[in-house]
Amino acid sequence: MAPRIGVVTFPGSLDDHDALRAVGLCGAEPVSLWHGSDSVAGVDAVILPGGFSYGDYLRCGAIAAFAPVMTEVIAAAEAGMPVLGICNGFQVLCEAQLLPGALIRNERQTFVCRDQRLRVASVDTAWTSALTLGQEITLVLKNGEGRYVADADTLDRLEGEGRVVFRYLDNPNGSLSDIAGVCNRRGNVVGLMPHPEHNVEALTSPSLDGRALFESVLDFLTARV
Amino acid sequence: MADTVKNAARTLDQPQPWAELGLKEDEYLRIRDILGRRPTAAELAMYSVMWSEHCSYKSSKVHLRKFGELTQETPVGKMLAGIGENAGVIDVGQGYAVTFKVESHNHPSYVEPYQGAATGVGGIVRDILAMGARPVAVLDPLRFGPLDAPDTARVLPGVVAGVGGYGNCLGLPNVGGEVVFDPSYAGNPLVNALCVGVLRHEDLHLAKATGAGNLVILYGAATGGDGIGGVSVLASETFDAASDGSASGLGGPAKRPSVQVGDPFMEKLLIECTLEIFAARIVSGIQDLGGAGLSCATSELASAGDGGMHVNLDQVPLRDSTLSPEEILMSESQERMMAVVEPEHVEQFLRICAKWDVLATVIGEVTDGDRLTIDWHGETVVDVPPRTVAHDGPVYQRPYARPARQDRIQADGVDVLPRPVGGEELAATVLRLVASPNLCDKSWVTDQYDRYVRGNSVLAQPEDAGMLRIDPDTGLGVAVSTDGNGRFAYLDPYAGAQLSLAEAYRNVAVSGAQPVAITDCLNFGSPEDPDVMWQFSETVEGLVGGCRELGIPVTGGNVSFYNQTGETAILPTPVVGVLGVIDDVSHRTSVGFRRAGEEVFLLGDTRDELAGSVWADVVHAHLGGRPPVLDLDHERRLAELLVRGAGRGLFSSAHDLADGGLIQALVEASLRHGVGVRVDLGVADPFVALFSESTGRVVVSLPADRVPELIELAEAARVPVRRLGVTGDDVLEVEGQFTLPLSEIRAAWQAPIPAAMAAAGH
Amino acid sequence: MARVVVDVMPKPEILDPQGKAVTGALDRLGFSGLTVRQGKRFEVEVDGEVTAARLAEIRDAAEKLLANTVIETFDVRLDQA
Amino acid sequence: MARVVVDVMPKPEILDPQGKAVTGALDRLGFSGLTVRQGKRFEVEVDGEVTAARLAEIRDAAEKLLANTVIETFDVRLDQA
Ligand SMILES: Nc1ncnc2c1ncn2[C@@H]1O[C@H](COP(=O)(O)OP(=O)(O)O)[C@@H](O)[C@H]1O
Ligand SMILES: [Mg+2]
Repeated sequence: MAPRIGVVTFPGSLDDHDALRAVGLCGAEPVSLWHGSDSVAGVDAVILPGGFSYGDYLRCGAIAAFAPVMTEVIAAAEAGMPVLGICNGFQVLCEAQLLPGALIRNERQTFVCRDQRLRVASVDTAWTSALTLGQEITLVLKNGEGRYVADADTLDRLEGEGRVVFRYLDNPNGSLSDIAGVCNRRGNVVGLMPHPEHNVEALTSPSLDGRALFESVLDFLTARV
Repeated sequence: MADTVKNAARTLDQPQPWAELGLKEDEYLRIRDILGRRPTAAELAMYSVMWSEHCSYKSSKVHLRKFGELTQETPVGKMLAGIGENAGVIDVGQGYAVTFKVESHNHPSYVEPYQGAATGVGGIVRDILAMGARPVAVLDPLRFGPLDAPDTARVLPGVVAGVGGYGNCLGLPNVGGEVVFDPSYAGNPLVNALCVGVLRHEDLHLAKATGAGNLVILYGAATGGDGIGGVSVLASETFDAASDGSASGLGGPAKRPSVQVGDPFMEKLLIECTLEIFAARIVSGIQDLGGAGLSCATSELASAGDGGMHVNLDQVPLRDSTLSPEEILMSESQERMMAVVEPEHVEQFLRICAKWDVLATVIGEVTDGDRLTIDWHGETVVDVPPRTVAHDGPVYQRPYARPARQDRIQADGVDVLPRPVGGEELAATVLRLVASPNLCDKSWVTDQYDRYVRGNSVLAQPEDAGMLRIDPDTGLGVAVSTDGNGRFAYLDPYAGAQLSLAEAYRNVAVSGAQPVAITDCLNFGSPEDPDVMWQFSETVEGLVGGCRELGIPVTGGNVSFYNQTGETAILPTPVVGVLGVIDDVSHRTSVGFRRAGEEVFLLGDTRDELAGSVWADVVHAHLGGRPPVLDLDHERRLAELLVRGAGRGLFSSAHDLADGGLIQALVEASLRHGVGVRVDLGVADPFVALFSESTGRVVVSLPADRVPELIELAEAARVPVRRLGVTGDDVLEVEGQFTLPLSEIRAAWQAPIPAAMAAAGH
Repeated sequence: MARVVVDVMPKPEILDPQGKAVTGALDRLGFSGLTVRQGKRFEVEVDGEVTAARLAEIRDAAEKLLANTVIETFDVRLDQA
Repeated sequence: MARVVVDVMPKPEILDPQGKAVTGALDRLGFSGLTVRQGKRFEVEVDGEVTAARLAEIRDAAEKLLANTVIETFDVRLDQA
């Protein structure tokens, strides 16, 4: 039986739809999860999708981090379940303190949508094992608040523990150390600003590089079974 | 104490502020005549706002009627809803229907660029939603004053951030639009927004209140004091005086519309909630709240139904408890909708709203009679025949006449203007034109828009048309393009309208889709100026004639008058949106050269047509003469060829020729993927060949072994075809004239907008 | 160095979507009976002394740039801290 | 009704892109010698009396939700006005 991957819909989520499609295209069973639910319906992995949860009011991801479903997601993540936060989902993971640091307004004060080149900086995670270290990939990037910041100690720790997962090749937003994505110590929780779910179909994407993330977690889940 | 109907009947001679509300004396007398007494304050508010130019189309109605004489069928199917509904709906096959409409939000965007543009997007999206459709994309045709004007540095970034801020937050891909600069838009930016929606045939909803006893539910945001009087003021003759007055601190009471602030998050919830309500099949009528707020929604729903309506205004949830009944009726608070629901479905309706955290309140019911009555604090403050409010407003036959200056303008042609001679001068002209505001790279703007969300954007800017996949299994899709050329329209409004129509039509065909219908936004100066009214009337005639010849209907649109600063009107600017249908989006064609060594051909004829061109503007600051000659039959055959070719996968690329002529098309096709081209112009005058803006032309590239197929298709379609050259290398070479490295062209092309915005601190 | 604080708030009659969202979130977190409006706070470090003229200049700057007076009100004051 | 004000500012060591942009814009407008940091101001209308306990509760709300203490500091006080 194909692994079941849940995608949470918060009020204001936008790319939930695309994440569900990407999950299906890559061979897993997509499961839609509702923010107000107090269970994750027995899924094997969870994706927190992009969008503007709660309008991105207050701070991106801040209000969604307290959604009822997040209690379960946090518990599952701490128990080792693969969790991927994409864009707004990354912001939610930081606000929920499953990942360190924060995402603030882009250096160039505007929203930016572009095809972004990245370097894979870690393949030791549940979501990147199908990539190769140092590989250059292109993913869709689109956000207004994607600038990764953390204090110096945290950055040192991330670098020292190999927890920077993706780096920008031409830093679009002023992120510290060109960081586009990071993971938790165990490598099961990954957050990134670019949108792998938009890079799974030739018809609508500039590349198919997003597939590797979904294939990675499928490998991870099937190997574990 | 509110002014009740009883009170009005008792105090027939009480003076009323009809003039301040923008009504003319005869209009006020007609209201008294209809009611057989003086109107109450609330009734006066409703009539004044609904009879404003913006809501009643009183100056344009007699002209717009001509659109109704056109076919109500498209080349692929029936029109399921047409002019008069919130938006037109057309059958696109496989059980799907598509709705699309363009609207203006010009004046508010000048006053407060961010919120004006944002609420412009919000408004058109609700129109589409109200038809029963899921909104799936937006496009934003924009026009500003000169790029280097100080006020452009205020207006442009605000408008762009507003369009993006609202549309991105709704999860609607932005797949096209325009960015045009001209001094005539300096005090009158044009912010038009187009939304596309998709529905199944059976989901079509109309705005009508039927079935006595059915309940009227207001849902979405609470009502505040936003934009009170906005509708009548924003589109009335007082706008100029008012904004000037308040800006300089002079003049009487500031009539500047109070600004509306948008809440895109609320609108996103409203969309999802409404779609779930549609899916549950529990609405019998629905209407969005836009201009004129509750006045419009109640009177339109009631007059389209089979009975009357009764509303209790005390039930309306308020953000500001001090609002008077007339203010509640006129408020333009955003993100609200009104539904008519059978009693047994109300509970489920409210449950779905609660799920999405959307406030919903029963505020009234459909009644047996034929009156719209509204109560406040237990007394009746409105008792009117709803049709008289919504549809029987004044209709004006405004005088119009061809301005005397028109002959002078047309006689002032381009033949006397010095032209570049020799390769070096031509190359310098190319670099100058690609770096001019109207031809340069627009990605500073478009990179602020999400074009990927929902995963169905098959084509988006900088393609000639946006294209969306509708059905993932069959590949059915639609393409949309908007175009408008105010310079051509100024030279000849009839021809200008048709040229805009033809360009949008061609842009859709170039993508591989069959053009099937149009929507339009007519942006003009004051209708009280006979010159402007003539431009308007010619424009409508032009569109009607054009659509008739192309065999496509007008599904709806919008008119924006009073776009003028003092006595000076903007260039007449009809913006035309064309919708196309494609059976399988994988057959789409895009604009960029794909690989080296492919054959490049020009379809269509080139004539010496440079009046109104970008060259005349940029190099000579000249606007005079006659616009290019249009052959709509040729456009139709050209489109047929393009669609057929695309269906067979014939083209590696196709790009239409418009502003800037052949050279600009070659530049754009080359820069797209960094694949250059070498062309041979033969014996033609190289300047004319490169810079003329003759219409009906397209550049295509294709593999050498498929050239015979192209020739055959072109012969069958009777479209002139001429080999230009071959793709390759990273230069653009015009044999015997010049060779320019793509890097040099790219640098010049990319610089202007970022440089202007950086200089202003953006 | 002296510090001037500029507070910018949405006008009372203008919709404040941010404040609305925060109010709702607080309520869901169990903090009830709180209604929030959200604005901006600018802390302006001023080179040199803050004279009355300097303060007037900052007020001018606030009106021109820091606040959008079409929809916001602002308040300028010397920071006591 | 009583009002509590919560000020939230970016920590000094954290980048403040908005403040930096505003500083630059002020300079271009001719307002020189001003360095700006941009934060948020929340005006909280409190139902009922603002007791010490109520204030502590709001401080808790600020820490939990209104500020992200990874990057921001906050200050809660009863509005004197
Ligand atoms: N305001 C805008 N919003 C979105 N797309 C835009 C906007 N302005 C221009 N574009 C896109 O940029 C591309 C080039 O625009 P333009 O030069 O006006 O094209 P054309 O002349 O072919 O109509 C097109 O894809 C157009 O849709
Ligand atoms: Mg075009």
